[in-house]
Amino acid sequence: MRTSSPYRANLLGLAFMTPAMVLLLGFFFLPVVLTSVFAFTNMSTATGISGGSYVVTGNLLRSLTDEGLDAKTIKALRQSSYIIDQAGLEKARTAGVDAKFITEIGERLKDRSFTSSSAFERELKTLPSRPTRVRDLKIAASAFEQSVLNVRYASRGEMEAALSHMLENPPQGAVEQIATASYTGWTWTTENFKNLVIAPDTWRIVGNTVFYVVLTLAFNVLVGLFLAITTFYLPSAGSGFFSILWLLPRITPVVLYAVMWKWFTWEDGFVFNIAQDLGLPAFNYMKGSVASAWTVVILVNGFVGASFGMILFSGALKAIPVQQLWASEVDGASRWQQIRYIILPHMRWPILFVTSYQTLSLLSSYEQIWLTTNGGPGSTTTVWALEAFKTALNNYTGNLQYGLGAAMALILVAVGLVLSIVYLRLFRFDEMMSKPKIEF
Amino acid sequence: MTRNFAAWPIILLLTVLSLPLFVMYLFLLVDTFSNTAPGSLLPNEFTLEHWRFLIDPTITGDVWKPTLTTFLFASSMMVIVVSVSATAGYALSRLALPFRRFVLSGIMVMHAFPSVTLIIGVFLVLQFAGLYNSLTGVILVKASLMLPFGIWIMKGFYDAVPWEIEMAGVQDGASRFTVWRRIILPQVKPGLLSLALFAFIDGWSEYMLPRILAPSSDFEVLSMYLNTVSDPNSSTYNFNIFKSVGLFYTLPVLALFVLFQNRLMNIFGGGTKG
Amino acid sequence: MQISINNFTKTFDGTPVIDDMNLTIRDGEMLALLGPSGCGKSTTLFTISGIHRMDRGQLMFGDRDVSGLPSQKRNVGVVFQNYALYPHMNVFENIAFPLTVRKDNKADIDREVRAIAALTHISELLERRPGQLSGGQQQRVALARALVRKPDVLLLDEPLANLDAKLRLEMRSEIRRIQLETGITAVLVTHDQVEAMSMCDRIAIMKKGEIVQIDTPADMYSNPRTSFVAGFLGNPPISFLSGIAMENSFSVAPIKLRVPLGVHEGIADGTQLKLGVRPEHFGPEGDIAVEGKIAFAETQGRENLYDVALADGSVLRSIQPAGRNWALGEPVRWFIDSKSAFVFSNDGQRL
Amino acid sequence: MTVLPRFKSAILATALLASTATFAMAKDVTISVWAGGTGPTNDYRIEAIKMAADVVSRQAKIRGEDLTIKIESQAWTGWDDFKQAVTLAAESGKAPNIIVSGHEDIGPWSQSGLLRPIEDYVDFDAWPLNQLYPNLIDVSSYDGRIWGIPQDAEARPFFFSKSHLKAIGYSDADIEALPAKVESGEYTLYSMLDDAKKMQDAKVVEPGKGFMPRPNNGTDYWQFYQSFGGEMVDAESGKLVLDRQALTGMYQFFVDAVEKGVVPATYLGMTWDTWHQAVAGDKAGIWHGGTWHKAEWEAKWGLKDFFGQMQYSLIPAGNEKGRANTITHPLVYLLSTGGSDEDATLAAELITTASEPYINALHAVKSGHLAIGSAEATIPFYANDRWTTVATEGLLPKANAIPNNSDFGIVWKAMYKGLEASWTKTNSVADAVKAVETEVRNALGDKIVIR
Repeated sequence: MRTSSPYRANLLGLAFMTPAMVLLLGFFFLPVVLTSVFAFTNMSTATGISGGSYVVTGNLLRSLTDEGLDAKTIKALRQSSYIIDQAGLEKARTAGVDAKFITEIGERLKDRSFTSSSAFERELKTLPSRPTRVRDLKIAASAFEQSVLNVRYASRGEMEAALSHMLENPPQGAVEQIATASYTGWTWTTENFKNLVIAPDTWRIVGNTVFYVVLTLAFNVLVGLFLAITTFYLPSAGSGFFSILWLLPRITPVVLYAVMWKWFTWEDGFVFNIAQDLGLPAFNYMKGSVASAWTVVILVNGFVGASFGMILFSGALKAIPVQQLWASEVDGASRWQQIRYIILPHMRWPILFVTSYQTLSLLSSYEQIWLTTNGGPGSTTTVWALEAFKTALNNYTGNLQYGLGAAMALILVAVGLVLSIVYLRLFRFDEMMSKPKIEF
Repeated sequence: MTRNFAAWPIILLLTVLSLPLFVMYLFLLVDTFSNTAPGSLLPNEFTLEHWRFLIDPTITGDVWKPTLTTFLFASSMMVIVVSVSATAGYALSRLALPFRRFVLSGIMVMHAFPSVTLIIGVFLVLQFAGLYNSLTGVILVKASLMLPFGIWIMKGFYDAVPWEIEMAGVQDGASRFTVWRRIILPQVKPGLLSLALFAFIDGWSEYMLPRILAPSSDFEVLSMYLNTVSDPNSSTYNFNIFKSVGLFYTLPVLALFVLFQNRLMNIFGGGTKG
Repeated sequence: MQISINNFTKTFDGTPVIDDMNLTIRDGEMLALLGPSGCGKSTTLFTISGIHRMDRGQLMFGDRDVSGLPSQKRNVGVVFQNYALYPHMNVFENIAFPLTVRKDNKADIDREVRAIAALTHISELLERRPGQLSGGQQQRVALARALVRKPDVLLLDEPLANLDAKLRLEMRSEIRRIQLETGITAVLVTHDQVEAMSMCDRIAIMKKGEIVQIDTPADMYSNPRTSFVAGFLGNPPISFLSGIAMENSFSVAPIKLRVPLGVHEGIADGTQLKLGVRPEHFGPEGDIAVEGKIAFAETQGRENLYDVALADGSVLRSIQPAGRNWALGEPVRWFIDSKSAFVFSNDGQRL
Repeated sequence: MTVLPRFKSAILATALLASTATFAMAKDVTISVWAGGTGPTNDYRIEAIKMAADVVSRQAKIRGEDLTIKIESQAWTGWDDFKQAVTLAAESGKAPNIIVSGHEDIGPWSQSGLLRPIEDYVDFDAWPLNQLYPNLIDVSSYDGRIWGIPQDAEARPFFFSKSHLKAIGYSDADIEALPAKVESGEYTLYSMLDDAKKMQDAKVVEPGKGFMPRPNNGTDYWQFYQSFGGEMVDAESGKLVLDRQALTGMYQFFVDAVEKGVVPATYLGMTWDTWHQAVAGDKAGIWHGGTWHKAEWEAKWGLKDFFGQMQYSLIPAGNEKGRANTITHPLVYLLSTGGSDEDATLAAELITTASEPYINALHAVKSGHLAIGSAEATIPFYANDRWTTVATEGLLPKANAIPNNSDFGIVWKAMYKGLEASWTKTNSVADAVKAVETEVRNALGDKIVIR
């Protein structure tokens, strides 16, 4: 008599899943986690991603003064001097400075002090065995420097030690305060989300995004449906031509596709020339007016997406039993009636599927917009994903705000997640999940 | 089946709707072989000069190295996507796994995910792995981004293979691996082929990922190359040359597409139910 | 090889399918698992084959406990309902597959395959693909593939369901022939009682996960243990009358029918009973008269089939040799052969 | 949080190890140079380093060392791609040795530890660095340290089409006097709008081409902010400044320009080639650009007689609070923290050598940029070029630069967003200013003074 659970992890299954899981965890899951983490930081170009170091700078001292740090401490921190002592000579030796040069420094400059680097360096240059390279001279000079100013410390501990060494009897908490302020890396914050909510821009971009998704989606579904149905009725040579033509945008590399649209809508482009010949307003349609820019954006994306609908709808059409169509023709149904009463009812699920699938991919798409209108004119055609991308990775001023960008991406992730779950419910995901039938 | 209705209004509407595409692709082809006087629509001379970039690297820079890189990129990514999807799709379709439901719905969600917006996260992962600015890194990322799609498609194809064939294999004494390898895999060949085509075309066209994750000129792919050529600020800027480069870039994809059109149309042959 | 299933229990998603089943299949016999769909017969078959795992219980092949072994280690041949031939391999490769995965040498494989092909009469089809074969030929290939590695037991899952009527007859005897020639222990799953009766040494009738009765076909027919078994076997099927016990008789008061209970004396008056009358035991000859009208008549050539509606609306079925043909609506006074009628309690148990 | 620095240091360590290894093996050193905003006319940004490499290796040979320097270069035509590549590469420890970028990047990049202060590697008392213009050195400094060596300088003047000015009644003398009138504040931005309108009315330029400002984001727009009295930095505290009034004046100016019809509401985002074609082809009335554009116009856009076709001036004042001004936006050679100290030392030497007047003048003249040092201005090759000379003398001394501040990018981004919004009329001027204020206040808090 034995008892056993019918479902056991299959070793082969685990082995088969491992590569996929590794890749998905690495490049999907981990990035999502990192994005969620970054969303709560003020990470930017200036703070760096990998963490910062501790450095006291002139500007920092100025802002510390504003914060009310006492003048004496500030002054002590600001001072930078060069003292030629035994410790300095030792330091120079470990830094690899030429031994002869060190000896000369020790002999000739011992116990002298300088207040500026240039003065000290000028003095060093007079020594007979001074190094030929400027850098070696600077290295030698820096060994004698007595300052925390502009020195980068990797850890807080080192910074505090250096501060304590520099400052005699610092006021209570001053060392900690300075060390905290001197950190150059990122810190935790929820400001990103707060700022997004406050910024009036946010809502305009949300509006743009909704507008873009809804219209493009409508174009995709309607045109996809239209194409599927018409090519279904056309003789095969004609339908073949049109389906190839409409599939082209999908397989054309996006860079080329974008520039083809430029050629089509640009100043001196195709439409421009025709419009001019016809006496119609001719301008750069891609960027010349808000309405035409939106039209272009929606067409550019719509033409790519329509083929997706077309493929799925065509498949669904072919699955309709031909007898039903014949029967309806015998009954005298007109083409329109046939579409309305026989074909469309069969299309309910494909339409729903295309709609949900495309909503998600449109929400996160920005490549085409970026390469065509680039969100312009002004920022009238900027959508959420594009703005997130620009904020985080691509802007002219070069100050990439990873934290803010991540927060924007995270919002997109959240919206996508919610929509996906709704869709999974809608498509009765459970029914797609039959259990393995072989139980061993 | 065109008895109860006249076909021409539909064809007319279809033609009008398709006109922009038709014009764009027609001129893409025509312009590469001809010159057109400024302000005019129709070309006035036939020429091959726009194709000289193929042999003369001084025009737009060497085109063959990016072509090779692109091929390397697209084909390695294709191999990864197809092999990983072929195994994972089978496991999810047929094998008992812990958290199978969860994994499957997770993949379903990722399938339609704003993956590219996570690029900073991806960058960090690559950096940790020491793969930033390397072709390997971009290939892995691109392949991973395509995996949910691939796994889902392959699962669909596997689902369509009758269980009995698999059971028969097991009864015949073959291990599950042998069954997969010798019996099931041949059944999903059409799926593998469509996925391979899709992956290759997708990899061939990829622009964003190489640009961001491997900006070094050593790994320049054709999309980046084309983008440089298309930069109106460059002194070599010439629209017809750009179109020639663009056509050259698209030709392999077009060829695959024409050859395997039906396969591509059948990518959802395994059934995206609903 | 004798197969025994002890205390087998199986649940799918919390729904019990098989509950504490015991079954022994004798060495060399062909046993039919017969029952309506969903009765658990296929589950039993797939449990023997190693596709399904037992929730509880024990499966013995001879002295060997195979409960925990996967299919690959059980040496079982299975013929599937849709044959499950490998579409990308030709017939030879299909049949050879079990041997190639066992890594037999080429010459042996070739010999074995040809031998089994000869046995199943498909020697001339070896180069074809499954798609180019008729249903009967596919069936033979499936059999050959199942038998080629000399399994301990042959399992047949509705092997005839996908064949047309004529082929079905042919394959019925073919399968039996091959089974007898090889002397292999076989289990046939079917919902068709004719198949079960004609092909098997014994039949196990299943209902809702339990074996109701296990017997030879003849015994089962003449001595059904429940009304379910009685109803399942026989074509045209048995008909039932509902009544009560009254003075050691089965009585249907409204039509004044009384059938003596004979050996089953001592049943309290008023107990609800059922009387099962096979069509061949109701007709112009017999001992208990019943009046009714012909409600349905069907000519089958050698025999005619009648439904006789009684006054209270119940119906008795009858089969009569062709000759004297009764017309629809004709009133008749026929007789039940009371000694051959089965009396069941209201819950279906044979008394 | 603790994992990240460890990773970074691990990567750095490996990078260091790897680079020292190559250095030790042979005297084969590879120095990588990345430059942004670099097209065919300004290829000397990288070429100069290659020439310097040649010089330095010759010097080494004469000294008896066998040093081969390989220069690995990569140029980006745009800025956003380039900055993205540099930052990401630096994060993963793969930054190039030498970066050629705008001076404003010094702020954020030095804070994040991406840069080595170049003053630790070169001697500013020695040739050729001792002849650099001090204001350019200031521009290359941040927080009291010199981080980069100026690579070029320029001014961003206003240009007028002489023929179109004549068409609306300007005499030759009037045209000659125009720059002075601009500088004195007599001729304001609004006078300019009137003239542009007149040109359009006179049908010498098409509607919407009377005034053609820079088609996309750039330092140039800060000039208009200055025209209306704006300051970018508080001289006393060193903090960033946002002047609401100046911002309002500037936004309003462009809205007025749109309303006058001299520039379209959807102007921003136009491509450069359309712009070049119009201004070089004498299709535009008045525009502003950079001193280097002259070279491009001549090389690519068919401009023959620059001085005959165009007049130039400072950016006019917008109102009495503002002043006529121009901004210089020098590019600088920067030393990244990537690679070994030895490599950085060599890279610094290359930069120093590339700053030699004869070498830098090649870039200046070819690309229409201005000299970086007093000695360079006297080199005949440079001094004989009429445009560089007049620009160096007439414009450069009046030029100021945008601040090097790690947070300036945020203000800049907000300013341009507001400009786009008000220009395209998606927002009223007041709302746009308010939005900018909200954004910078949220992002920077008391690190910015809002006036």
